[in-house]
Amino acid sequence: MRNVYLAVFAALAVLTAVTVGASYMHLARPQAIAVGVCIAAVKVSLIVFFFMHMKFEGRIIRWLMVAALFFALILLFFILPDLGWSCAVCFGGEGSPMIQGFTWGIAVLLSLPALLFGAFAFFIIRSIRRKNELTRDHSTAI
Amino acid sequence: MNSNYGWWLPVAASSYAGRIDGSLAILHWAMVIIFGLWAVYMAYCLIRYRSSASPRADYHFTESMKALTPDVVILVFEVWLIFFVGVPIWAHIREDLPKPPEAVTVGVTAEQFAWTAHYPGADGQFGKQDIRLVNAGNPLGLDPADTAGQDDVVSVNTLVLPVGKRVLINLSAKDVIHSFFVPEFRIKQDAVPGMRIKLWVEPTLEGKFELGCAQLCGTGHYRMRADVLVKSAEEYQKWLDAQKKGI
Amino acid sequence: MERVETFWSKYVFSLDHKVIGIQYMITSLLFLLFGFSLVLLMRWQLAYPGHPIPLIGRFLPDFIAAGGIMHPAAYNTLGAMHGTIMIFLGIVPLGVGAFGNYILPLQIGARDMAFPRINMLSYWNYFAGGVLMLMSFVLPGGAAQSGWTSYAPLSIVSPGQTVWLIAMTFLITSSLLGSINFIVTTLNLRAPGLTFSRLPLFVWAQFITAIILLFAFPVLQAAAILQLLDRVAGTSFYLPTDLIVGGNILDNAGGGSVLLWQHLFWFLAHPEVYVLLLPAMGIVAEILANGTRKPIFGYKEIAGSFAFIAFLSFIVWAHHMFVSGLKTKLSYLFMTTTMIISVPSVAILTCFLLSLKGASIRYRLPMLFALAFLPLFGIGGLTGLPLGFTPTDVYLHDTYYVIGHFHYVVVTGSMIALMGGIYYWFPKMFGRKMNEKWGHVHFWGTVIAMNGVFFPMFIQGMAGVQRRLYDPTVQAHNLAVQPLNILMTASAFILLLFQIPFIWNFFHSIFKGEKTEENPWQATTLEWACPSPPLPHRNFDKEPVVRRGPYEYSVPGRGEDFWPQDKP
Amino acid sequence: MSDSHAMADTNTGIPSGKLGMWVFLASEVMLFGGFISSYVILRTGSTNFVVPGKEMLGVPLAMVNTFVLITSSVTMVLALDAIEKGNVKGLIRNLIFTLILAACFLGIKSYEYPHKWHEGITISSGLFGSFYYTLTGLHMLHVVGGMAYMGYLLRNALAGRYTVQSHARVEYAGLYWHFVDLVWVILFPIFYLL
Repeated sequence: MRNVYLAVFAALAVLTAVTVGASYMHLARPQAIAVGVCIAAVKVSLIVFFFMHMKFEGRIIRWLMVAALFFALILLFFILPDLGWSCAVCFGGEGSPMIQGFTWGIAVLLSLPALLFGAFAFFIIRSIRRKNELTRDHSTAI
Repeated sequence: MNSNYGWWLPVAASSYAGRIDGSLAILHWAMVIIFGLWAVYMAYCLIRYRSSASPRADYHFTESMKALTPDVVILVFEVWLIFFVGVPIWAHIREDLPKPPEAVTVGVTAEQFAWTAHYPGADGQFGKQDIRLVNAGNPLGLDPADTAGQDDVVSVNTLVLPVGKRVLINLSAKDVIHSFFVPEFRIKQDAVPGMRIKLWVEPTLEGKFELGCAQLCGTGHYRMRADVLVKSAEEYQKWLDAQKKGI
Repeated sequence: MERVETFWSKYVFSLDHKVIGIQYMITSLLFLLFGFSLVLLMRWQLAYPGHPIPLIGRFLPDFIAAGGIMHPAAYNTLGAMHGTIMIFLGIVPLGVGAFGNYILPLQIGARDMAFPRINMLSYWNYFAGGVLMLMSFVLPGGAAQSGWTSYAPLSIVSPGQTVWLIAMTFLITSSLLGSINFIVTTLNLRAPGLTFSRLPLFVWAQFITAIILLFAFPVLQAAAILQLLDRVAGTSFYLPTDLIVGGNILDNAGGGSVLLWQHLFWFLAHPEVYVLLLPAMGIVAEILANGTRKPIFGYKEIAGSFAFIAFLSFIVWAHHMFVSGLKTKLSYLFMTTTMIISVPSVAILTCFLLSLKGASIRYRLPMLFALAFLPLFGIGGLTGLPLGFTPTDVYLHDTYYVIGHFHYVVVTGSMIALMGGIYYWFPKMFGRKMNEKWGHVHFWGTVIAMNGVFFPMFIQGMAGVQRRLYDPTVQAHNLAVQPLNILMTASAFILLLFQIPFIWNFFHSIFKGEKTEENPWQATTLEWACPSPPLPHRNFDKEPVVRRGPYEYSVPGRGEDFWPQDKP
Repeated sequence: MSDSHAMADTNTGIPSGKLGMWVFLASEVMLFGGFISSYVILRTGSTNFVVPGKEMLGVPLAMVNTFVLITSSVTMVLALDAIEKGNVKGLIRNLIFTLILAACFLGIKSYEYPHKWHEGITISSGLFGSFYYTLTGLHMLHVVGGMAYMGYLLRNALAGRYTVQSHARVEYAGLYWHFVDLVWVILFPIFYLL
């Protein structure tokens, strides 16, 4: 396992240098944010999967961290349209494309977890029901 | 006692008050019906299934999708209510803002324990405001140098509106959150410092109404009130001309 | 880890989840009584504004009631502290701390919580937060006076909020430590055979409440720290530029947003109100199943609804902000999510009502409380409809209608269920029964007096009486319904009188109550399988093995009408 | 694989301590999530959010700081790897390295703060300063907490308390430390680079 850790270490160091370099390249704001966030996300996932052994953990812990991240993102993306884009100019303009875009973004964001949880719940119920069939025929026997 | 207020809702004195009262009535009738059915059903069960009348409970009555029909009924009722009643009214109240030429524009600024109305005067322009000029005599900090502000009218704790015309209110606050609430107009909007929020109302009844603050704003929250006088168009104009202009 | 058992380690710094449960219970009951007495002062001021407070008026210091007549700032302080104490120091610690700590490990057949030391730390954090909250009355700056919601900028410019914020961080830490304990205990320490589909609904409720607490409370911790810095360190997270307070211009850097506090606060506070509700629903499910001698109707629907409510409660919060300058597009979204969340609540109530059908109802004391919960919580739930629906919320927001709504849900809902829980598990905690006669007196008096206090609030709300008014008679539109205040104040005092038999009954029966054996209610869940009071540090003499579902009552073909989970 | 991943005697097979640490980290995600959301919201929405120029922020020094924290994260994982192979001396060596690196991180920060005060970025100078000191201050508190945790581990390791069979606490400290490093990996770009 030692060389895996050293490899991850090298990757993190290189990524740090890259992200600093990218910030000196004076990209346009949205691109700069995108690059910065993506590099940070890669580094975070490297740390979580290798250093924190997430690769070998049970699914309960994986679901726990997914839920935590999900609720944190809800906080971000639900408040943003209200304060986020209320710049002085477009405050009055309800119909400004930015707010419209964001509202549709949220609608998609809302349907995604609903689908996710729906599928997740469906699989669980199906497995419980199948297990009940198996145990029912011999549980009443005892 | 003032005849505007009774045991149920105060008198409806604005154009959309009727529609809001309608929604209130629909909802309260629905609640009474649902609660009534629940109560009748529960009373029946309490008597019919008391231990002396049914010594052994029924083990099998624990699962039936049919039993969730009341939820479906309430959900359908709510879907209808929101998309066919709620959204139209809410869009009408919030986003159907009148344009200046055909609407009277009034600036209302809330501060700790007083409402200050600001009329643009004949030129229809609001004077520039600067908070460094705020003092007892000049509650809104109007800039004397600015020509647009010369004909502005500032009235504290008295909001005079013409009947039958749509009024566009620019609501703001100086210090903490207050809430512009006139029960008779069925209108409520928080006055948030740092934001200038637009709302509109069309008074349909002449008379004296009351503007209160609905958001806790300090020790004087209970005495923060102003008179709302709805007059005919001529009297409104007469009142406006009689007021002191500018600073 | 047998430590030498001294008085201190046995009763004060105990690691045993049962002792910590009782510590939570007695502390939270005392806080509830204190919070309730604050509201009696407020009710007196509302019924007879400007008249000196009887009896204790003369002794109050001048800044509270000069010459016996209450000062407006004191009224706001009472309002803010009443809300804070009842929610954060009263009902949540009673529902989650006391019942959760005591009953959850017993119901899953565990010897103790997963982390006993963290459990003790959680109680003492709660105790420190409570003491600090009480001391804030006398500390310089006084107690908080901008409502339990402490909206910025009022909470930043008015005195008395700093100690409140520090006490809140203690309470939040206590709740977080508690929720970590509950989640790990429920996941890891269940008795053999106790699968998730055999968990009692009380354990489901506590488990899901712990998950809500885990994800919601840290956000309030962050918001409280930001507000504390705004007050103390001159930052301006919530202060916009150019604020002028009391004639002088605030010299802050500005740029902050007032709505940010409301978003962060309600992101916690809405899941928090479900934290107040879910333990009570868990208790009602237990008592209903036991009282109707029948498996609860729709076990899977109720457990599923708990989980669905928990998930939805995180995307619903801005229905508190419809008139606060929220974008209208967003209010459509939150109106729809509020409608969706009303579905599982109705589903739970329908399942409870349907479990009465085909039952054999025994009208004993806990069952009375559970039955009273159903209609009263029904009123609370239904009156939530006009508040979640924007056109009617425009009129009803921040009026007494809102106060009536949440008191019906929390007081005649959760509080009644928690009292039922006390009567139900008292024999298990102390091996003795509470006096039935005084119990009935307390039940009927409390239910009637509660309705006397809270139902007129709906009428006042429709008349447009705003909330948190020190003296409603100043505004003309409140005069029509002012006589109702006198009725409500009288009912509030009667409610206090009817609590006396409960307090006397509670403490008297601990020592002199009628002795009972280990399963007086003939219930089926695991906590009744161990002796009462359960063995210290071990609970069960031999570890129970679970063989069937939690509510196997009136199984056809069996003599007794209950089949405990662990019996063969 | 090392035995610490073996099936514990709990229902889920995960030892309670590890599950408890992960649940605690979930609440920490929400805590930092709340702060970072407020920062992003005010930075995009606020009317006057003055962002100081890069030269005032001292980006090269911060890069070195990030590098230091990542190295401490690696030495922590090597410490865990050592004890899983039973090499107690390796555990102690790496723990000491991690502690030194953490102290070095705090040292660089304590140099950076006064430097920023002279630049005029103070906690009440503007929203950027307020958020910067609040978030990095809270992160430093977590670093100090982590160092105390590792000091406790070092004392036990020197007393020979940890062996191949029982070294769960080392793993939990590792989880916590990696989380603290992870938070800095997020804070670094949002404050210094964007």
